[in-house]
Amino acid sequence: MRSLWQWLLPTCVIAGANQAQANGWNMPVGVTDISRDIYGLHMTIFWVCVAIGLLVFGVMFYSLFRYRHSKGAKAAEFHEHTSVEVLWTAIPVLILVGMAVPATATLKNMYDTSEADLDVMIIGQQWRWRYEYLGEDVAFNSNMSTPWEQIRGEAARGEHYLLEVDEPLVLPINRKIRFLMTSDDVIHSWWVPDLAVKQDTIPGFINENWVQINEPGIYRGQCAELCGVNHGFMPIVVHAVEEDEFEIWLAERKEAAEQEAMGVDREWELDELMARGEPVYRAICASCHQAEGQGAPPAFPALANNAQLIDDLDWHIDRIVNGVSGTAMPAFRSTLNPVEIAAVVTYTRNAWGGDTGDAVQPASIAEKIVQ
Amino acid sequence: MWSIIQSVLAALIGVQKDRKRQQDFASEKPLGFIVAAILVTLIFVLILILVANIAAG
Amino acid sequence: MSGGSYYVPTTSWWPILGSLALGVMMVGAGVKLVYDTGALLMLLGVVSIIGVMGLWFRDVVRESMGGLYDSQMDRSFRWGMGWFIFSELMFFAAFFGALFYVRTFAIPWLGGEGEKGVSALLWPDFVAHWPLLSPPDASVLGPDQVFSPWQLPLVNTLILVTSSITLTVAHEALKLDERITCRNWLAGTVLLGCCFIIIQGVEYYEAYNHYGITLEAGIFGATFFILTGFHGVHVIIGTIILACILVRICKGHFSTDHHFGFEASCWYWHFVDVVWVGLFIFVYVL
Amino acid sequence: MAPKLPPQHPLQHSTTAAADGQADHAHHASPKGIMRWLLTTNHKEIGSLYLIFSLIMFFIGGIFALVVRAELFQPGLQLIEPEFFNQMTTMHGLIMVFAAVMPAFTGLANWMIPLQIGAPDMALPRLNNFSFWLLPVAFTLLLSTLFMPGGGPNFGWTFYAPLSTTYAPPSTTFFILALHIAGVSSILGAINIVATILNMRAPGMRMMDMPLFVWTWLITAFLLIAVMPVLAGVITMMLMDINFGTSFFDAAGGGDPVLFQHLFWFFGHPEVYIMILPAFGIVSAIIPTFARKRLFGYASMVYATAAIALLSFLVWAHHMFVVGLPLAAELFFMYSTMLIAVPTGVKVFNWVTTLFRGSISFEPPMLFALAFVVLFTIGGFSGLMLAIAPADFQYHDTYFVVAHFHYVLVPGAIFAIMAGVYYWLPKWTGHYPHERLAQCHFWCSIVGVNLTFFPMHFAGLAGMPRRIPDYALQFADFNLVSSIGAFFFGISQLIFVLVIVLCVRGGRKAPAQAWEGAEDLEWSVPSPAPLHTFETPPVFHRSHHGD
Repeated sequence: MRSLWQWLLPTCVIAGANQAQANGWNMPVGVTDISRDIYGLHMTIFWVCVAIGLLVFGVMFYSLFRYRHSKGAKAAEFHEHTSVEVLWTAIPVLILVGMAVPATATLKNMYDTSEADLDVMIIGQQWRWRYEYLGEDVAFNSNMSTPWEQIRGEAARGEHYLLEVDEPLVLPINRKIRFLMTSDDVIHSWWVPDLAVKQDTIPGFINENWVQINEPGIYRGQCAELCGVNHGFMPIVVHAVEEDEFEIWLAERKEAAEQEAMGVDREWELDELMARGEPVYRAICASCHQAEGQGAPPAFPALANNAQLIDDLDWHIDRIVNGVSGTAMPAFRSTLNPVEIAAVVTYTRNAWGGDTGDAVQPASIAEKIVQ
Repeated sequence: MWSIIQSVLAALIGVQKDRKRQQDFASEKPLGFIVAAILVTLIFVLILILVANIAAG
Repeated sequence: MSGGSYYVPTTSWWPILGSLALGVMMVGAGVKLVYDTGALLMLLGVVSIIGVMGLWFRDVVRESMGGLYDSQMDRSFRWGMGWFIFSELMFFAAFFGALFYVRTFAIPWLGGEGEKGVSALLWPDFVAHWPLLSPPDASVLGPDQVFSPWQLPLVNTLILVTSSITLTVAHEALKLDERITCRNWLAGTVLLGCCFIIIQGVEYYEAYNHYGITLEAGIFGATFFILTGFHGVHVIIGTIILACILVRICKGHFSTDHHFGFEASCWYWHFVDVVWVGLFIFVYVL
Repeated sequence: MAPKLPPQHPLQHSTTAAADGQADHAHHASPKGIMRWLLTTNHKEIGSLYLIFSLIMFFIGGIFALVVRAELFQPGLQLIEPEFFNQMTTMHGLIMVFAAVMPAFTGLANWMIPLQIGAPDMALPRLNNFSFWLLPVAFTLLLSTLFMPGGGPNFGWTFYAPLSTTYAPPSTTFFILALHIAGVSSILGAINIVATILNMRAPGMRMMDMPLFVWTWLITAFLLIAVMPVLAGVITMMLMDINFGTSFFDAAGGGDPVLFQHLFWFFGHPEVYIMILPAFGIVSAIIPTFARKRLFGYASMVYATAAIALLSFLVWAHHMFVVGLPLAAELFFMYSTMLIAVPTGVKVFNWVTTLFRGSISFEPPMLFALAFVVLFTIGGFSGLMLAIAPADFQYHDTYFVVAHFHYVLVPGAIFAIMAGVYYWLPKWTGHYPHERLAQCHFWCSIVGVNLTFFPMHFAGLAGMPRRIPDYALQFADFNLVSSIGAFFFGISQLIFVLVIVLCVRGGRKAPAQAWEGAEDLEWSVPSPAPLHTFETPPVFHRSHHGD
């Protein structure tokens, strides 16, 4: 029975390794040179381990079978053999050196962030990713777009359940892109298996990494470092496109950003703000304060029928602009633009029966942010 | 002195001749071995740091 | 090895009462910190711990005076105390490690030097400098100024070094059975310990009221207070231990060749002394 | 090479010595009933207390794990909220590490070390009882945090700042204080063990005559004394950051969240060896016994243990390969970590060579020990893969890591503890454990363990991060199997309890030397071992390890 198990185990492993790409049982080969190198290292060390394992377990199970007490085996009297011991110390060292050399080369390559064509700042936030294309004036938040009805089992789950976002990170292929990674609150970890990039985002510090994608496509990943309640719900989607397509996309985003910036100075109607505020609320606020503003006390206070919030507009705006230190409420000063903040403040003051009629203007928010 | 270092190095890779070990444990003073072990360990760590730095270029 | 005279106490109330007392103190401390009440509970815990320790040591002293301990037991105490001091050393090593890490890596990186110097993008106005008077975020107020090592800290260094010497003299005197000399030098050591504590208190007063060195004053204040604070606590404990030993000397405990209680407190005091020297160099001078 | 020696006890007069001891102590009129357990200074009673405590905690921690596995049974949130899920993963880890595995080994140490070295008791018996009673206090406090406003610790057993400081629930302060108490317990327990081993050996027993369980515990105790204070230091810094406004782990004030990880793992890596070295000792006792053959390389086992302990201080940042270490640091920690494979390999080769040309029988302790060798080695292989820093960028914080450390800790540490319990139960109770039930326990456990943890390798490689309450659909099959396996494993542990209870109450009587091939000193005292043994030190006549 034991030996059967013993043979089954490696057989399963080998079968698993071979079927890997088809079934998603193994590490993806990925779409960058580095991801391929890593896959190569992974498979090499794996087969080395399998070989050693077969040898060691082979001897072991042979002994267990052959030298059974019940079959009258008599124990031999031998112990300590210096040359054997030297051998089984030296051979593993050589194998390890053999592994360390290619691993070192790959690692050095991974650390070389010089001569990048594009710098992208990746900022982890509870619980979303923010992407800023440095020097391009393009920045946006990327939230999970899987509806909570699916998570709760109230709706059928889609193909990319939990691995879909409202705005993917768009990157050009064949160009070296440097990532600057940081966080606004706790440590997150940005991981896309197909790109073989996993890097922690440390609040207050910046980590560097880089990627050069060989094939266009949509690559999905997740936050890999426990970062609080919704750690499981901050996916990453990278949309790798041809270079000219990327340039068009970037130009569009710049244009849109300029439009939005102009929106700060004009007067907004209540309806307009409400319409703009609802998606912002759903994307940013609802994961803690819940869909109907009912909150989840004591950690996350209710916003609906919150007397203090309705009575004191300045206090309300201050909470959103500057956050509440020592709690999970972050400062949205740099995450949301003035239009978005004005809209979401307006929305929370008028949705769910609040009906204060306040239409908070982006210009007044912009002033507060400058302060 | 050399004998102590030899023993410590042998211990480092987990190999020691029986007779040599009997010899070592016959001497009642462990202090020499402890000092040598600490020194060898320090050198080992320094070598490792050096190798890492050279490899990092 | 001994000939079967190793003393194994039968049963004792002190272990379980001691652990309960420690639990009471910790719960009290937690309630105090989180809900700002429960100081009385904490006090009860502290008093109970002191009480249990007193009774426990009373038993040990009685057994020792009763001749129940042989030389093997003496060695057990020596190993125990030695390894306890090693554990204390590692406790301080954590704090020194934090200090070294911050000074060698974190602050230069935040200021734009070294392999992670790109982090300075987040702190454009920050200049790396130790002692850290202006932390990266302007809303964290750093110290206004730091202590000159050559004033009170130097005085304290001299006091502690002197106290180590006086303690050694007392120990030598005990070995020669010069009880009065031993008592006097030990009393001097206790006095020096008290002086150190008072001066450290003055320094803390100055830190908070004139130097702007507070717990909130960025990483400088944090490392300064955790290192000097825990050291100060150890000096207080050491002084209390020495005071107890002084009482025992006055009562005529200890023989010239059998006085591990005395020696253990010496080891402890020298350890506290050595930590201070490291502290003086790395916290004040460098 | 040693001359051929018939299996023979190193000392002849021990039985009478023990009997004398009992007579001596008749007049001590020790308290009866519960008071006997509360006030005891006897190493055997304290050992039993430790073992019972750890068994209870093993089940509590296990229930937490089953809550986690139940939620992960299928995609979506069905049973618990993510907030509670995080508390369960955290508590499962903390309880298993600090309240189940560590006290179990300390319990075995308490019971067996004095017996194996011929000592009348532990060196400092009252301190011993103090060390034990701190544990129920600490873990009552820790478990009570689950009922506090805002919930218990929810930041994983590694409690990385600032999630565990600025963003933590109020109960974190109590969590820190509870850990302080547990730390005091560990340090004092370890000091006691070191003093016992160094000072209480029977006359004639040299260091290189000590059984390997004693050796591995000596080194473990050294690790404990060296690193538990560092844990105390780092949680003190957390306490200060939370309650006193310091900025150790906050860049705004000049600190660094990564500093927390350096300090934590400087403790944490030796900590994982604290949980495995005594297991090596147990397995190194059991395999020669049931192979009826001397351990192949006693000395190289001792050296390898020491080498592993030494390396454990140099490898901590391999837990931090993706936090953005400088390149040279990354390489240093990769090289040093890979080196650990060498002494670990030496150990495995030694066990296998001991089996080679032995005379092997398969009693329950041996079954667990053999499973240990195979499954721990598999955990070692995945550990070697994790050591390759570039590859770790893909493995890190995935279920591959979860699979790795559970292979090392469940069929590693916990199987070794079970092996030790089956091995020494005859000595403790005077009865053999029920053979059939024990075999049943073994086969259920081994199926359960592999069913639970093997699919996790695949889930991790396929891209499932750890500590998530819900997962994408491609991970569903792996999780389904894992959850079924976990419940099977969990329920089969009830058989273990049954075997122990039956064994305490009765069963086939065991002689002093309960196992044919067993040679160490504990087998020279009667079974069950009388409350007081070796009050007159036995003279240790010869070494069966050395000359």
